[in-house]
Amino acid sequence: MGPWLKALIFPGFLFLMLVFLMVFYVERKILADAHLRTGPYYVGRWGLLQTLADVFKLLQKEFIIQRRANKLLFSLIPFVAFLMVAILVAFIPFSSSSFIVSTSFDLLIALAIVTSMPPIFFYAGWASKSKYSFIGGLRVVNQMISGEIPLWLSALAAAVFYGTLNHIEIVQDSSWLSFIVLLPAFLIFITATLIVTDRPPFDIPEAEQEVVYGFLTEFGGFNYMILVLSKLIELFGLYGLAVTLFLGGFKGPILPGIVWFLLKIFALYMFTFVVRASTPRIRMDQLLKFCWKALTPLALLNLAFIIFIKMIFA
Amino acid sequence: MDSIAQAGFTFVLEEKKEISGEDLGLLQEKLLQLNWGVQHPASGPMRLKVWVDGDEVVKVDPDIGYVLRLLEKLVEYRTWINAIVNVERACFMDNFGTMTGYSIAAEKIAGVEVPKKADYMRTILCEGGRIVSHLVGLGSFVGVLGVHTAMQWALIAREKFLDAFELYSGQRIATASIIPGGVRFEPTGKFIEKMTKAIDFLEKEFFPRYEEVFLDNPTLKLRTKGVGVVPKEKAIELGLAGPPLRASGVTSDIRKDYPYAAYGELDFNVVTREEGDAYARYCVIFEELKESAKIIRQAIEGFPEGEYRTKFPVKVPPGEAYVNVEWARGCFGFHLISDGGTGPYRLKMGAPSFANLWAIPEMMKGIKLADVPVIFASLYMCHGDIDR
Amino acid sequence: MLEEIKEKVQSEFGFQSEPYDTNMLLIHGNREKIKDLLEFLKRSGFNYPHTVSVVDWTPKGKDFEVNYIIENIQEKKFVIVRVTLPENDLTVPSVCDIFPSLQPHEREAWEMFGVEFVGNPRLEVMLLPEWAEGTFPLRKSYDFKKHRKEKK
Amino acid sequence: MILKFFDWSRSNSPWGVHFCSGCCSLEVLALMGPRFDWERYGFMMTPSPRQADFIIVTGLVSKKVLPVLLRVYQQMPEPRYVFGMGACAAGGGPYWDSDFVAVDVSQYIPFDIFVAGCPPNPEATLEGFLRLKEIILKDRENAAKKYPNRMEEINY
Amino acid sequence: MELGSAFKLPVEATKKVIRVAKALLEPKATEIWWDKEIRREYHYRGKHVIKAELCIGCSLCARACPVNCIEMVPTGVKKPRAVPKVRANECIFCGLCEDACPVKPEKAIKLTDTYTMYVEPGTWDNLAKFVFEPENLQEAIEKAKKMEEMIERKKQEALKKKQKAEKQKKGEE
Repeated sequence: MGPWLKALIFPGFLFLMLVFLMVFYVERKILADAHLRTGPYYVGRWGLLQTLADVFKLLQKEFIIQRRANKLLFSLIPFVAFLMVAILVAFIPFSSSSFIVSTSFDLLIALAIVTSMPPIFFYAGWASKSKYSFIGGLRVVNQMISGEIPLWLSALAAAVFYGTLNHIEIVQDSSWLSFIVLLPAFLIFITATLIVTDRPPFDIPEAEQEVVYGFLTEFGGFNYMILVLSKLIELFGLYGLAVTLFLGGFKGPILPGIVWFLLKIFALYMFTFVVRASTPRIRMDQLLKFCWKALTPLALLNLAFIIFIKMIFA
Repeated sequence: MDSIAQAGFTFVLEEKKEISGEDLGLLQEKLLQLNWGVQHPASGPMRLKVWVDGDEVVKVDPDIGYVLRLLEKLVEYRTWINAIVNVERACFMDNFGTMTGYSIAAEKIAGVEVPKKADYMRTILCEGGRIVSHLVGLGSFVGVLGVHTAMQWALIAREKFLDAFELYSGQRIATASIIPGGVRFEPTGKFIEKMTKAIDFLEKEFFPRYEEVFLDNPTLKLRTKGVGVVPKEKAIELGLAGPPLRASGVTSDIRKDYPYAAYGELDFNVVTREEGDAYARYCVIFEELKESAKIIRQAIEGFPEGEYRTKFPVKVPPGEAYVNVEWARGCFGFHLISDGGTGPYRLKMGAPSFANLWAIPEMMKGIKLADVPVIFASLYMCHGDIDR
Repeated sequence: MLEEIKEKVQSEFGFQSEPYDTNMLLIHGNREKIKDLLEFLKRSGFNYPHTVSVVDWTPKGKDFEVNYIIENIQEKKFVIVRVTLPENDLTVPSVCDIFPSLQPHEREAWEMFGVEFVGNPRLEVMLLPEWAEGTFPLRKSYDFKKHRKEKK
Repeated sequence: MILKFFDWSRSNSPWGVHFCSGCCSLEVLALMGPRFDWERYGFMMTPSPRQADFIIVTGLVSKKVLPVLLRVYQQMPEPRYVFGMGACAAGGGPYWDSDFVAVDVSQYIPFDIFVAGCPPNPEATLEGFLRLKEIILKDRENAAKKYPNRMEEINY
Repeated sequence: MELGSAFKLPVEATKKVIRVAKALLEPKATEIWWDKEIRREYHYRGKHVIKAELCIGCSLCARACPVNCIEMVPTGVKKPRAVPKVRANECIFCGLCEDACPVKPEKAIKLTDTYTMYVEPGTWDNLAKFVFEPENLQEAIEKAKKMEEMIERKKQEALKKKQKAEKQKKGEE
């Protein structure tokens, strides 16, 4: 397969779409299970086609731009956001052969893309000229920046341990020992991921009961779908990174690499959804304290620890 | 005039602020006025005007009246019996409490003695209504923190009680089952059985499951402890009612202080907390559920035989009565006046949620925006009750 | 407890009072001394006001009544202070500096009956829609059925 | 064929706006709960009207909330539907003689379906929602467009 | 936030997460209600059943109705002079009309015990058609007419008899 075909079909666009239909479905189903109810059931077999119906319904909706909104930004931002996070996925190796791009600075580029997301979401909130959107946008910037530092530091720990930035080399070097050594870094990385992608319990920018939907409030129809999709892809990309860096990527006995990769991501997703069903949202100032006073020092300590271990083994 | 000074703060009028040149949108506003409601996922049909400076709340002003029906006036056009239809719609969460209060007031004026069985039945129904209402209260409190699981678990238990009410009266929530002169329907063994089953479910399945996850939850405590603290003296001064008042350490419960229906013969405790914060209010609601379950068990055990309803006269002699009942949301006062006609001359409903609502501007000064829904939900108000 | 209050009210203010229900006392006050009376009551432990209830007796040929319902939350006793107002002069001094929590109740009573509480800082429309300001819907002269017929 | 698929998708994922103006919203809550679980059919609540497909007139609509209701209705994007619920929405219910209640809401906002009761049971409501799905499936042109915009001409 | 609680909090929260994860395996509470045809066994306030042949036209139900949704439709016969018609879109199913009905032992206006729902694709023009009308009204009217005729015939017969008797008396005199 050429890289263009790859970008379009297998680890690329179509595959991503399929995965996200499933992720939406699984999220609703697992939340429903935690609530002791059935969840989507009658649309398709076991409700499997539910999200497909949702997506195609959103395609048909009227496209509303608020009178005061910045029309160019408002209609452009979702596509920009989608493009950015799609680039993020391009650097993730789903198996030893199925990846779109592989350079010697994989990890750096992926993290750089994650870092450049907050202004986009801020502009999404700002352009819609709604008060709630605006506050949501401000909160996104605040939260993501404070979450990205532990994210970088814990990812750096892995990079220092393996001594490379190339994803495939990292996966091939990984072993049980590396998993154990990198376990603290992994935990920090997952927490930081939840913060950066504002998943519960850190879903402060889009807190339904405080700021309605945050920067998503004014978006409807197709625009809304793409924005939500890009947020989900960001989470998928970061989980892909976590699997690659800490959980051994596509490595695993018997089954092919891609299956192992997806299984590991699925386990992480399960964890996310159950957390959503059980942990209340925390406040902005508490989150900032948690990030700057607990998570960042821990990540620094962890980095020092990794460097120490590296010194011993080297 | 560019700005208005009100209550010590200066607010810039929105219309005057179109500055010439480049439109920077909301970036140039110092104080944002958020309309928290009428269409807002956590507000219900009311509006809180919240002025925020960044993430901090400067001032809050409630704007109510969005479910105004003027029940007090409507009751004047009804007869003594069918006024209950309007009285129970003061709030649907616990409609038995309001019906009981109105009926007791009407009976006091008319001089009608209610049979004992009706008293016990009223007690059971009132406590059932309290449980039903508190369950939704618990769920919505955790719901404003972004977790819907608590609400869904509470709804499972709620349905069991609604089933029992339906078996008794024929409707799930609009039961119209307590009238002046007793209760409307004969309480059957089937109803008692169903009620017992519902309480069994509540005590054996719901409480352990819920307690383990959502009462002792560290994140929940982090969010709600120390939020919206009202000390004891302040609570009395602000005129808080019901669970928020008891959470501030004031032992006030109409069921204990001025026993009505069959409460005088039953044994129960008044739940109080000393902290007076949002978490204490939440705990009081949860503990009261347990007390209510206890009361229903006792009332079922001591259920007497006899008539369930006496005749209520069509025309009631002139007179007036003031009756308080401990409703789910606090003390509900009925000032009922008769002029000798076929219906009430005037009914004043002293609503607890109305009193709680006007504590909000005082309580929400200088908090974070994220605490607004927490305090709002912890005060445990019902919009139908505020506006009437 | 209530007996003491009864005697003191009789001797200090000259107000008649009668037992109303069990645990309740009804004091017939007047508007000149209402603030002093409520201050006295607050000093003697009645510190938890419930509500303000206005009754319109005009079709019966009588006047308006304003009832302040106040509870003693420690000793569990109630007191109802009743002030009678003629229809053409519906003003009464506001007590919201003594009981701040009565302020919204007074506001509601003003909105629904037109009883003006002199000194209340916020006599604005609260519950009614803005176009209905000044209709005083809870008065007996405001008839829902009449309005309905007029519209049709 | 494609049109049919689009119809199917529209009817199978109706999202409602979270606007409660009366007591019937309690029964909608029960419908969202585990026992009646409307998510089985793909129903969902959204906090913002921009993403919604239908609005529920939950019983009582007072005259103060009526302009808000119509405004929320206008903020919804185009294929939009209205679910009338309870006696108050169609005849005033227990508040039929109150001057401050909009007695017949169907005068202002075009109902697609109406469920009787005060409040209607979750079963009846669910039946109503299933009928709404059928209506959405047939209604490619969006019948709501036929009704005039009455926002400007509310006279009390 | 102290460092100690920063460690403890995630651990505690994780415990709760595990507890909720257990709920994934517990039985669901969702009921598929249409499998059983009628969910209620007993005492449900369903739709109105009005029996015209029992009704005596006293209009007590219309007076007892708190929402004024019962309209007395004149029948054209003397007894019952009018029968109730319920406007279902306004009715709140409180059952007070049933309580007020003086007919014994079977009430002329009654709410069904079984579960019946009432759903209508309704807009402003067809809500007015949404009514519960009395059962077998025409038959009842005809019956009543026949009864009235019978009664009148009997009355006339009685009158004739009286007149005859009077005549006879007069004749005797």
